[in-house]
Amino acid sequence: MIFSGTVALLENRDLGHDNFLAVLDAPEVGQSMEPAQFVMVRAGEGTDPLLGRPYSVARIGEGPNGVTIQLIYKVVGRGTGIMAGLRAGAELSVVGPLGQPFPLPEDPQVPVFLVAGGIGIAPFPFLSARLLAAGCHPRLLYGARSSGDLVGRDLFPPGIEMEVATDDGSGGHAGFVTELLDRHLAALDTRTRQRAMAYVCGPTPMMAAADAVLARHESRGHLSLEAFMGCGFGVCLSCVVPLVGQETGYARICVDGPTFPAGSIDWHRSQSP
Amino acid sequence: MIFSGTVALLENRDLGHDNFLAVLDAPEVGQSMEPAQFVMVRAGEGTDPLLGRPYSVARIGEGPNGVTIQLIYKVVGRGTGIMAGLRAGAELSVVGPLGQPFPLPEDPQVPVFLVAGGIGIAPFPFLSARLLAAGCHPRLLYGARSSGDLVGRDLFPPGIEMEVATDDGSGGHAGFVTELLDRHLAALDTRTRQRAMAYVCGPTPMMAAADAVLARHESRGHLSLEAFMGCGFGVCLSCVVPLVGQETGYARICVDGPTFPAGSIDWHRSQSP
Amino acid sequence: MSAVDLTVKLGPLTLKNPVVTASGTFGYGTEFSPFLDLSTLGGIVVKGLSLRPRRGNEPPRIWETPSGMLNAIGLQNVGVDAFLQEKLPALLPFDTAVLANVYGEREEEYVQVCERLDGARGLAGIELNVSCPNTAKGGMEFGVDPMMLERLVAAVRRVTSLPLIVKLSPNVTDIGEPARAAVAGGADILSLVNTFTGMGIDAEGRRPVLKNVVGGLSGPAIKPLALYMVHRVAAAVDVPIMGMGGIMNAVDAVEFLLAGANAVQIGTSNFLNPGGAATMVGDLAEWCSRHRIGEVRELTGGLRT
Amino acid sequence: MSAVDLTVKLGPLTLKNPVVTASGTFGYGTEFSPFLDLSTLGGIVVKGLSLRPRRGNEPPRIWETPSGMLNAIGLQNVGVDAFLQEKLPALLPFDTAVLANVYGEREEEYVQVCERLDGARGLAGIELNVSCPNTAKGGMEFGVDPMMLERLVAAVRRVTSLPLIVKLSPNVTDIGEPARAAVAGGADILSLVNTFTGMGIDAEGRRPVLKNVVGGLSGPAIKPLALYMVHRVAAAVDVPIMGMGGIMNAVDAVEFLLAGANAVQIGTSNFLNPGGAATMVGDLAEWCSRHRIGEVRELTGGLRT
Ligand SMILES: Cc1cc2nc3c(=O)[nH]c(=O)nc-3n(C[C@H](O)[C@H](O)[C@H](O)COP(=O)(O)OP(=O)(O)OC[C@H]3O[C@@H](n4cnc5c(N)ncnc54)[C@H](O)[C@@H]3O)c2cc1C
Ligand SMILES: Cc1cc2nc3c(=O)[nH]c(=O)nc-3n(C[C@H](O)[C@H](O)[C@H](O)COP(=O)(O)OP(=O)(O)OC[C@H]3O[C@@H](n4cnc5c(N)ncnc54)[C@H](O)[C@@H]3O)c2cc1C
Ligand SMILES: Cc1cc2nc3c(=O)[nH]c(=O)nc-3n(C[C@H](O)[C@H](O)[C@H](O)COP(=O)(O)O)c2cc1C
Ligand SMILES: Cc1cc2nc3c(=O)[nH]c(=O)nc-3n(C[C@H](O)[C@H](O)[C@H](O)COP(=O)(O)O)c2cc1C
Ligand code: FES
Ligand code: FES
Repeated sequence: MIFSGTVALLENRDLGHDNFLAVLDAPEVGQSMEPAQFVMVRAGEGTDPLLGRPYSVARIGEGPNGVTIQLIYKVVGRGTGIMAGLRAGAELSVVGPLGQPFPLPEDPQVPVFLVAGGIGIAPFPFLSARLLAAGCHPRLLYGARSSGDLVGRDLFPPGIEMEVATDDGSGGHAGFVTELLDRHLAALDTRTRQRAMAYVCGPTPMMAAADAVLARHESRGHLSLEAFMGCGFGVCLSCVVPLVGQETGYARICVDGPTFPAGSIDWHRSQSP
Repeated sequence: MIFSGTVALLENRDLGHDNFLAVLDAPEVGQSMEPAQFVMVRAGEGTDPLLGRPYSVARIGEGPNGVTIQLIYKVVGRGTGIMAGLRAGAELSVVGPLGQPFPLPEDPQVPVFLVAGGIGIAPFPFLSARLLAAGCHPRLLYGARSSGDLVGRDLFPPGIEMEVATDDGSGGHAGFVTELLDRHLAALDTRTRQRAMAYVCGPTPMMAAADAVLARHESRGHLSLEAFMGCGFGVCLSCVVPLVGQETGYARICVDGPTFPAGSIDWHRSQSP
Repeated sequence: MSAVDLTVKLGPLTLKNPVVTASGTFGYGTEFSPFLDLSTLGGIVVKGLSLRPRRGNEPPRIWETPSGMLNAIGLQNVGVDAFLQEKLPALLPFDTAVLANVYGEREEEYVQVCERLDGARGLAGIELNVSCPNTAKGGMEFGVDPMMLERLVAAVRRVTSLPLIVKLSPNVTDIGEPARAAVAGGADILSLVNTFTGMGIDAEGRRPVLKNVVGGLSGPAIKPLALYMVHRVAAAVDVPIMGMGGIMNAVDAVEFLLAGANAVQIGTSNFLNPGGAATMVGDLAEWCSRHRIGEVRELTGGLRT
Repeated sequence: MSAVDLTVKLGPLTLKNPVVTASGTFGYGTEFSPFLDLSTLGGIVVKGLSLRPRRGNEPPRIWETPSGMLNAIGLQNVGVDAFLQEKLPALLPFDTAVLANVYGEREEEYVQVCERLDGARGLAGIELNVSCPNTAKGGMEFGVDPMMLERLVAAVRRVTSLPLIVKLSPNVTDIGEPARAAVAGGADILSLVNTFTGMGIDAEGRRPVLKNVVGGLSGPAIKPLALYMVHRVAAAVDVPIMGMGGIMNAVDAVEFLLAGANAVQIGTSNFLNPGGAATMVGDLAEWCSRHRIGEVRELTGGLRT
């Protein structure tokens, strides 16, 4: 069974620059959750807004009734705005865990890169914890518009190497985070490069760029895609994306993804208006 | 000008039995407010619920930016439910002051009765303060279903005599509050009775009963009526009530009322379904 | 901001800006003086006027629905004569286009009301509310039968030279048909939409919530339906359009302009945000200047499809 | 609670309770197994089936609106053959009425799909989605032309003896007309409403929000309109009705029953509350027992007007 019901907000921490960390008392959701899986959340009363919003789970923590799930979210519209206004004690309606997780590398010795753009940082604290536990040594490449937007770095477990990039040069590499990925891969010998693994999450153009970098270096990777989702579990058929070699149909990001292997998205056909 | 805008909730105190006291930082509203005038309040984000809800002002208090307005409200549906969930700091949209106030007695020496049914207690702390200031000696007759529902008595200024009635006999007179009014008026001599003044606020059947009592004793009074209100300032034409002798039209409770002189409502034609 | 030209020309009617308040939601105008300066508005459509005063339906008359409201006011109004004597003169001091909304139960009633309105000092135009049940035709709405509608508009057209707006009912299979009929009858401008027929039920009481059983749905709930109808009418006819249905802010207004409207009307929003229409005028200018739009009329029909 | 009889009889179709999930919002049923026991439901209407698989429209396909949503999925579906081979057998273990929703671009396509469905093991009935554009008639919806509709229903009626539900389009002037036409054509049951035609606009991008430009509005926003239409159809025809449009909980369902429906369908609600339809079955029983109603069918048309 997938949990669907009401849970309590235990904490709603302001991370600055319109980003928040929400801690939910949701042991039924958290106990079987995997990195890059997500939950659909509805906040507020009434039927406007009507639909849930998808959020990755950023961390699994300890809570009064078992585990908590922790979400990092950025206020971009109505749903996130309402959520930001809630205090501890508020009730949220939650459905999850949903979607396909990031698969861990078979061989823990390969170079592992976590490539995050903006709020795409969300799934990586959780993934990092799992990677460390599996003996991997992930390196986080984290890009954002400006250094103030580089939130949530303190949510990572210790032992993760981090490099940052900012569009405005206010922190780390001045430029795109995909350029950092490109550099790192270029520095590897061919065999290592082909075994290297990148996990990518961020805005669509950044993911398309990362996908191109991975293809050029023949490296492996998984992308966690974004879409407006009506349901989150495969029935509304809203979150579709065309895959390479699948000219007659679409994959659903919510159930077939949100993670897809690098090289599988047909970026040409997927460009939305 | 009538204020229309956003104000901050300073306090939202649980009075028990689903009743709350909301303190709003609304000096523009409070400074010109009179007893039995009301405000239209919208709480929560989004367009569901869509319309404001009317609340009497129960007290004018001191606040950080001048006066505050204090509302006593009972959770009965969506709007009041959302309001009850808000914490200090939340923003509410408010329009007011609206409506016709209770007129004070010309002669402060006449007996003055405040007749409240349930949440109809709301306008009376404010009215009491004004009556005391005018040298009147009001007596509160307060009825409710059960003694736990007799909230807000501590919000009255000192010096108000109170008598209570409960439907279930759990406090004070076992029966209707209008029976208390009847008894008090009956105990007065004819001349005093005809000069006595009653202010009545409560559910519609209770107000119709009070109106009948006042008519029987030829006493004077003012009723503050209830209605679902679409706007609160006279334009949606939803809150209509037929007046005696006005066979071809309706009064609007929001602008012609909510206070009406005893004897003016055509209860026969006004019975809603 | 001052650089944005907000004037719009709708055939014979020029408005200083495209924000007009909708009939039945703005009283006779002056009720809103405590909340805004009427002179900031592009126009005001007053409550629907009938030949004689009408007391309206018995209450309950309105009901709140998800993101909307149902109303069955029953066209309570002071009648055309009292309007001309008391209400219209009170609006003379304001620099805004006053439009009279007209209601009739028979064609003759529309004609008679419009005859009286024609030439009234301070009146900028007439809007026909054709969502009224035609008592002579068994209660069928004027607005849903194209032939009946064309005849009605032509009859009114003969008695007035004021700019003539026909307000379309959305309760039709294809709103293009009444739109064409109204234009054929001589309408200068079309306004749409009026309310959608709906109903509320009180499960506990097992009763309709409105005394009148059915009512008209308005508010944000209908915005997607209204936008579509404006888009469709803009494609069907060549006259200017006033679009409405659930507009709550300047961005909503921009959406209607993009869909093909030349001006917008603000209805239900006035109830919950009585100063809102005036705020929208400023916000619209600000939106335009932020998007480097020098003249608001550039937005009309500017949808990239 | 156990005392309440929830069974409802809709002509040839008997349901264990009146709660049915609506087409296009419940996949092929088994997608909801993680959330509820399908056997608790009165019935399931599967995603609209066409003769051949359809990939549907390009995204964006849905858009949220105030208390509603627009969709233009474009009837993406596996096609009738895959449904019969893969989807229908998976539903055999469940004690619920499985209803196939059928889509066609021409009359022959409807007939062919229904021929294949007729007699399929485990299929309790067929629902015709007549809100489809008729490609042979220039894209006009089957459901808006009574003559075309009657002909279509009669053609399907000839090829199947399964209970036949016709799902009416609300985009008409008077829904009584297609209702009568569907009954004349041989419909056993009417279901209503399908979605209302609407549109969303992205002001910033000056674009329609849906790739398809127009879409269908569903959700609580349309509930008052749907309730009215059910009330009207119940007065117009004598066949059983499945009511729908914005039902989110058992009280909403009771409202539709009171308006004249014999059963209800739950659509958009399934997206945000995937276990909700099952919850409603229990809540409905509880509502009935609290109101001393022994048989849920007593509620049908039980409005005191
Ligand atoms: C699998 C997944 C995981 C995610 N994880 C996170 C996370 O952990 N943290 C986080 O902050 N965000 C995350 N997101 C993004 C998050 O879901 C969105 O930011 C959120 O839905 C915004 O909701 P809102 O109501 O605040 O914004 P909205 O008001 O819905 O609008 C935000 C933007 O979306 C557009 N939009 C609105 N409705 C639609 C529609 N129907 N179709 C297309 N576009 C539309 C708007 O135009 C606007 O640009 C994730 C998304 C996915 C798919
Ligand atoms: C002048 C005035 C002053 C008031 N002062 C106070 C006060 O100080 N404190 C206080 O607690 N209350 C006060 N009220 C009552 C208060 O306005 C209502 O309790 C409040 O509106 C309920 O809102 P809600 O959203 O919680 O309930 P709702 O969800 O709106 O429902 C509450 C009840 O109203 C019915 N209802 C809902 N919509 C409609 C409609 N359109 N038409 C008819 N009936 C409808 C419902 O069926 C239900 O029985 C006052 C009312 C008036 C008119
Ligand atoms: C309470 C109320 C009364 C109305 N009265 C009239 C009227 O007298 N004449 C008319 O043409 N339209 C009338 N309307 C319709 C509005 O002018 C407008 O067309 C409709 O409400 C849609 O716009 P909105 O969603 O912005 O409210 C009325 C609407 C409401 C809500
Ligand atoms: C995403 C989506 C897809 C739909 N697909 C179909 C369909 O294939 N066939 C059909 O007859 N109705 C379809 N509908 C309409 C619903 O079955 C239902 O009639 C409508 O949504 C109104 O009910 P609701 O407000 O409860 O959603 C669809 C609705 C939605 C929201
Ligand atoms: S979000 Fe509904 S199918 Fe993916
Ligand atoms: S509440 Fe609108 S007229 Fe009284």
